[in-house]
Amino acid sequence: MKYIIAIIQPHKLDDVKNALEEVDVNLMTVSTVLGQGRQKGITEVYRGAKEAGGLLKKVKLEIACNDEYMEPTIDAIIKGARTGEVGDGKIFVMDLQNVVRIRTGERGGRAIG
Amino acid sequence: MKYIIAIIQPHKLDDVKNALEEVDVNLMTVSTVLGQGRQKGITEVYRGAKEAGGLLKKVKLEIACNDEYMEPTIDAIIKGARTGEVGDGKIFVMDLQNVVRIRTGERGGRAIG
Amino acid sequence: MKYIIAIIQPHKLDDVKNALEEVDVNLMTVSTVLGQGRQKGITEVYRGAKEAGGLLKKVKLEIACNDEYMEPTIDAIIKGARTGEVGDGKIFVMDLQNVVRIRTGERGGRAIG
Amino acid sequence: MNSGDTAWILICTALVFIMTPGLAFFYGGMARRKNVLSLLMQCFIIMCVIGLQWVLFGYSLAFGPDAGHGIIGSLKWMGLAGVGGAPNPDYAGTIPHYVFMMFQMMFAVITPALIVGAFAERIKFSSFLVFIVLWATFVYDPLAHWVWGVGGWLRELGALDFAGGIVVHFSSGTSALVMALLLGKRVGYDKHTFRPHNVPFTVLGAALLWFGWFGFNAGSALAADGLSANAFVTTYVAAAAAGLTWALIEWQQHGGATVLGTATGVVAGLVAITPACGFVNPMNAIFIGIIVSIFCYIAVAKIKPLLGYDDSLDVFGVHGVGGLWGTLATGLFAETEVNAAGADGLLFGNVHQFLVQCLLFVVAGVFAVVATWILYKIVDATMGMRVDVKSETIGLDLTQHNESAYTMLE
Amino acid sequence: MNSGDTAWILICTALVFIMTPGLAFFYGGMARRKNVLSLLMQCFIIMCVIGLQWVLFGYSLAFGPDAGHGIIGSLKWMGLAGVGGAPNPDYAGTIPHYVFMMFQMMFAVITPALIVGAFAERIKFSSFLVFIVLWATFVYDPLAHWVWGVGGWLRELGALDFAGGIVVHFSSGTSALVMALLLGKRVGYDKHTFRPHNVPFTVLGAALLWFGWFGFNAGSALAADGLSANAFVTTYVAAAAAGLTWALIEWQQHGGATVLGTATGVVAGLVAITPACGFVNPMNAIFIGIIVSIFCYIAVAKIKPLLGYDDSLDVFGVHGVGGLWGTLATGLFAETEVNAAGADGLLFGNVHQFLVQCLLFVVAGVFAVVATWILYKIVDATMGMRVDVKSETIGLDLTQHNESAYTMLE
Amino acid sequence: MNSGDTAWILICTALVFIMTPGLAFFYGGMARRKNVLSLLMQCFIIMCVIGLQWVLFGYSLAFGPDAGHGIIGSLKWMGLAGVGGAPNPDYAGTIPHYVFMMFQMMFAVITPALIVGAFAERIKFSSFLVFIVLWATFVYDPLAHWVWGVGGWLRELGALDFAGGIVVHFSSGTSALVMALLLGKRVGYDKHTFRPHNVPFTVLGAALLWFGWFGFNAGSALAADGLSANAFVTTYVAAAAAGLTWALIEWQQHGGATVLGTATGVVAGLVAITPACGFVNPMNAIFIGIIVSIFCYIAVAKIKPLLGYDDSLDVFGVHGVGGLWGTLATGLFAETEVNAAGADGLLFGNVHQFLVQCLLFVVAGVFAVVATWILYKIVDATMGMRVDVKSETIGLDLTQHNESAYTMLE
Ligand SMILES: Nc1ncnc2c1ncn2[C@@H]1O[C@H](COP(=O)(O)OP(=O)(O)O)[C@@H](O)[C@H]1O
Ligand SMILES: Nc1ncnc2c1ncn2[C@@H]1O[C@H](COP(=O)(O)OP(=O)(O)O)[C@@H](O)[C@H]1O
Ligand SMILES: Nc1ncnc2c1ncn2[C@@H]1O[C@H](COP(=O)(O)OP(=O)(O)O)[C@@H](O)[C@H]1O
Repeated sequence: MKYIIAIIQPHKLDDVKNALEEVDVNLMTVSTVLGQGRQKGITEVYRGAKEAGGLLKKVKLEIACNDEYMEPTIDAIIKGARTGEVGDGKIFVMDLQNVVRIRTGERGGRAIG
Repeated sequence: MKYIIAIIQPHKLDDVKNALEEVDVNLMTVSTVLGQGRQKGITEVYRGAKEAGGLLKKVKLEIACNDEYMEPTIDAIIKGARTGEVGDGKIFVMDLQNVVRIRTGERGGRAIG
Repeated sequence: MKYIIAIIQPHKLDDVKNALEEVDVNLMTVSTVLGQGRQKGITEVYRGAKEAGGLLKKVKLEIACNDEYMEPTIDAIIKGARTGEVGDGKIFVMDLQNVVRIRTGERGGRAIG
Repeated sequence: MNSGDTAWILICTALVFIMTPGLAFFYGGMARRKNVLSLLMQCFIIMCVIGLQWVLFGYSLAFGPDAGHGIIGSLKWMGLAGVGGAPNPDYAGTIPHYVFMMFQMMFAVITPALIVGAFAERIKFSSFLVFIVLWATFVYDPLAHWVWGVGGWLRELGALDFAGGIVVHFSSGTSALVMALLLGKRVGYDKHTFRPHNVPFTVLGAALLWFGWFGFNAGSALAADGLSANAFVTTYVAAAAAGLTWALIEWQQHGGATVLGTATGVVAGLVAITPACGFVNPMNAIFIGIIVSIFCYIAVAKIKPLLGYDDSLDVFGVHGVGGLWGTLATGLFAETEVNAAGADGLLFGNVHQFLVQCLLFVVAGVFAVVATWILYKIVDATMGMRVDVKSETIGLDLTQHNESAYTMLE
Repeated sequence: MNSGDTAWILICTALVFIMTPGLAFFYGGMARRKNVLSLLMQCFIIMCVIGLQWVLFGYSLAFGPDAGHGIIGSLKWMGLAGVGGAPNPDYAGTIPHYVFMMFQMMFAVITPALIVGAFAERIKFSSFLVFIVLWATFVYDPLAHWVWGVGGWLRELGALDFAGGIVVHFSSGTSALVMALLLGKRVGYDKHTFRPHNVPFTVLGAALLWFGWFGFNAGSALAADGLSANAFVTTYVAAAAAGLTWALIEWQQHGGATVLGTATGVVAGLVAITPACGFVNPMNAIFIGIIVSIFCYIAVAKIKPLLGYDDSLDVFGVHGVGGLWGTLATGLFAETEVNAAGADGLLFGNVHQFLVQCLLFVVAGVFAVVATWILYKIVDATMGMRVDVKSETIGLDLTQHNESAYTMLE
Repeated sequence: MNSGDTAWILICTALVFIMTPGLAFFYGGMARRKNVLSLLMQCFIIMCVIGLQWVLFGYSLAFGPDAGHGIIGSLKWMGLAGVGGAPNPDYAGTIPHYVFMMFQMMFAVITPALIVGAFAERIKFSSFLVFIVLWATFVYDPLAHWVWGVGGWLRELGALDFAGGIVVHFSSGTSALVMALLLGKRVGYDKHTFRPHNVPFTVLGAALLWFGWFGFNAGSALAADGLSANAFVTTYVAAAAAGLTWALIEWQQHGGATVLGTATGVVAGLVAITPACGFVNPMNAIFIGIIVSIFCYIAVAKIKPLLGYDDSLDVFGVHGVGGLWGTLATGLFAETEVNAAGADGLLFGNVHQFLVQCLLFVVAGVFAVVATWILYKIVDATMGMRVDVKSETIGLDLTQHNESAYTMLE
């Protein structure tokens, strides 16, 4: 099983969710984060004091899936999130050792969906 | 060592914390996330425009622990978070290669607690 | 490749970012979390009702890096975040199996930076 | 007719108007994030519904020509029949009758809104709406008639309530207690403290309340004169003394003063001075303010946890207790030197007035408790008063109103 | 000069003043987090710029001595020449001319601010600024002159608009529609609903609007008397009826009433009663309020999605439609019994007045549409009206104003 | 006694009242999330404590019968002895003395609250409380007596300060600078910019300040007449001109105008017109507004970073510099044509008045600096003025007040 973390542009969330739905990935956890990457931040000004805003708003997706779902999931995220401009984001894949569904106590691949 | 991520219902946080305390797990990191799962979201209405609210508020726990603490931790989370209804959440377990305590520079199992 | 998660004191973020920059680590994802650790929380009072505030505001950094960057990254975080007092935080290191740059579709070590 | 008095009461009406939104924020900030809109909504819909109830028949019930024995007004002024731009000298000879009616409407609106804090975070919206209209009609309107209406029996007895310590605050406070007891505690109440989700909103609400209260109290003189000036001064200093006292109590108890506590103290001071503001002098007003915070603090921080009822936002502890103390204090500190149309209190040798004030609160208390209990039982039996546990857990904003206060992903 | 009237109109001016910040929060709360400051800024800069335009020449264009044929005021009062502390009996004989001028300034300020809701989240700030000054000068000032200025041609025809149903709301509402159509939809508009980022701010804004509207409407009597009392009452009850109606419609449609909808209904009610408040009685005001919510709800929730234009915060649906209905309703329900200086409406046997009201909205509508279209084209051709897609995606706060509303890491 | 004037000053008192909560939000929004409640609390407790100080002895010190040589009022009016519902013709013959006293109280309350911005985010609450009472007693009360009290020595010299440019703004601004210098910078001040945690709150605060300022300035005429109308107009246009000017400066400097800057400019304009509003005409008021933003912008964005002191929320840069310019501008632009009870300024041929204004600010400046320095040293030596580094890092809300503004997990 894999634990996939994706950092995407906030306004792309709906597109990514749609693309994931098409490949039957419906479970995920979403949060707001700030990203520092190659994309340039916008300088903010407060009463004349400039602050180079290095951090940009991003959305983070976390998706646990069985191994065979990994590639379709990655492809769907790319499909939904890509604009071709710097700042589109990254996908990180980690190994997932175990999953437990709290409601039933089920473990492993059966608990993931 | 393991890195445990649990997604639970927000109002269960206190119960989970209590259950964890009973098994001597006192260190954790908590945040708010939005989850899309089997639990149905509630449709919101803004000036007549309906929006199927697919995302529900959840709380995310992150707990790093030594291997022998894994099972008690999982059990405690289940004990505290379970209501038996859809939406109770999931526990994800990953392998943790190393831990460093910033204050002392200690590493590994000794740094975890 | 490694996926490094660091929990630090909020007011140390700028110092850590500077320290990371010195070792050429410029990409990261940042978020706000609440931490329960050895550091004592502050009791809050609402109309006479006391609430032992177990949770303290922390900042979470997530950094994906190639293996050879791991040690410099850890050292830089320690350098920037350390005050010597309880609550300075922890660094967690996990194995990262793959990275994808959404913009280009590049994978692996080349996509990380 | 006097244009200065008219200008003053018109603006006072607007000032009392803004108190209900102020109350909405005062309460909304103390609620949990998932329930803030339900509180704003309850206050807003009260502004709509009770405003209409008032012009359609409420005003006539409360202030209309007495229907007999000082029990209730007749329906002669239904739909504002006979109420117009000309003054009604029975109530206020120098301002249009419409203005007096509107000024009183704002009192009729805010009173049920005060109760909202007691059943916050767990009431069913439809039942709430029915209940509140019944309460306004069967509790507020009669009580207002008894104390303020021409021919009202408590007014005839000489009861003093300058701006509504009994009619507004004690009545809503005791009704709130009944509601809290009957509805039961919120899920999780025993396990942990519910923290206010947005204290600045509560402070904003307190500021708007204080601001509007000048209209509430000083406007009750129904003229721009020395008496309204006295009410203005006493209103300010009582609130200031109570706010400071609450802060000092907290400091002594917990080693630090909160702004939530200070704001609560200010509101308690405003409540206590409400019945007294046009009868007492400023120095006694300070004393009234100091004492009310002591009483209310004990009620909120000591007695409530002891008895274990869940008056979510402390309506009884602040408005019930504060209104009671203010009413008694009026019986103690009233001076004809301040207001010749009033009376002297106990401290100025008039035991009678103090006894009348005691009668006033006993009558109002018994009436409000019994009537609220009956109305609750009727609505609960027919519609069900409380939401189910799941809705309560998810929050009233989503389950009762299909909306959420803040976006999270942005 | 009358100090009571002066006191009243001074405070009414302050009340109308606070409506523009109220509007800023009403709109700002409905925007997305990344655009809230752009809305606050647009309202704030309008308060600055149009205030200056008004004293420099706008007031003279609108209310100055007629330049001929009732088309526009002359520039004789430029820079407030001849305007001072003494009353001008042509407009208001009992208050300083300065006070009348300031009271009217607040109307001139809020009217363009209303339009802001239509082009929210996608307009270029510099172009907005130029456009809004042109609009105030070439649309608002002439229209105000026609309807309210001494010698204005619509005023001469007997058109009734007590506090600005046409001059303020219908004019801004139709102009808003033109702007929304010409600017096009926001990026992503077809894909998903944009949720309000902070509903409590919107409720706060609605409360401040309602509060200030008492000054807007009751102040338009220009005296503290029975007529201003009538306007005060009708303003309240129309808003209350409209708020409740909107809530009930939502309940029927979606099984729950939102506070956003209730607040929207309240605003619609306030809009509709604006032209009528000093001419109709309270019971008819309730009727006007009920109907306006039905019309506006249909416009906002049914017609807008059908036609597919993106009037971001529903300026046309609320102010355009509401102002139109209010103007017609004035022609239906006006009574000389309420206001001898007014006229009787259709229901009191006066067909003529109803036809005049129809002429009024046709003229105002055509004029506003054409003039706004021309101004848009000019500004768009020279400066470009809309920001590029990237700026829109990032948000106007950062790209137009270099600031962000809330910190995230703290 | 005149009911119109009374109505006006009563409501102006309420308007000035709401300025302090407005200021609390203006400041609170600019603070970091962990300190917002400390700022709200400081403003709220000032409203309580200084209100009490004022009725107990402050009013007597400032406005009571002169104790000799125009240096200070006697204690004859302690506890409001001799102050009541009848007018005091020495100050205002047409309104109750109570009303004048309350109106002045609001000034006494907001002045120390202004200073709060200078020591924000690092002061110990207990020491703050002691300091602020001392400051009100030993700086504000004497200064108010000198400039406004009957027999006050600067008043006798003919110094003009219509609504408090010197007494309120310059005095608090210079004291703020002293505090900022003595307390030292906030931890981390040199490393990074502290961003405002909630700009909408700051805008809300600015709106409430502007709203209340009409009472502040136009109320200082102490009547509802042509003079108050003049003050109302000049107040609006100076603020508008200053807001626009600040926005344009930012645009020129950074390619974009912020709403924070515009709001700051508006406040600067309001400060500058305060001493002048009842003496100058509207066109000169616009000029005063334009210039003040230039001066204040330079002070805040250029001089402060250069000198490196940490006046957290720019009290000196806005109120100190703005109050100074307004006082001098009064000496330049005052006209007896606007206010016969005033004087002509330099531009109308009266050099003397300009010199008196210079004397006024020199005296007030030296007095405020020296007195604040002494009071600071006393409090710092006995109680310690600044919190320790750890408390500052965690934030004052938790460490000084045991509460936090917003919940995070919900
Ligand atoms: N090595 C990394 N570790 C953690 N987060 C990263 C890393 N690289 C990128 N990110 C996240 O992805 C976001 C987008 O990256 P960026 O470099 O701006 O664009 P691109 O992926 O197109 O090169 C960043 O804002 C950051 O949140
Ligand atoms: N495969 C997954 N990947 C990421 N998050 C998940 C996954 N499955 C569940 N979650 C998280 O757990 C929450 C609860 O899941 P849900 O399916 O609603 O209930 P249950 O676990 O009872 O079936 C979801 O809202 C989501 O945040
Ligand atoms: N085992 C753990 N699992 C998850 N988070 C942890 C763990 N240990 C510490 N943390 C996080 O690190 C923060 C700092 O830890 P704490 O024990 O207070 O300080 P120190 O690291 O100096 O002993 C905690 O608030 C928590 O967020």
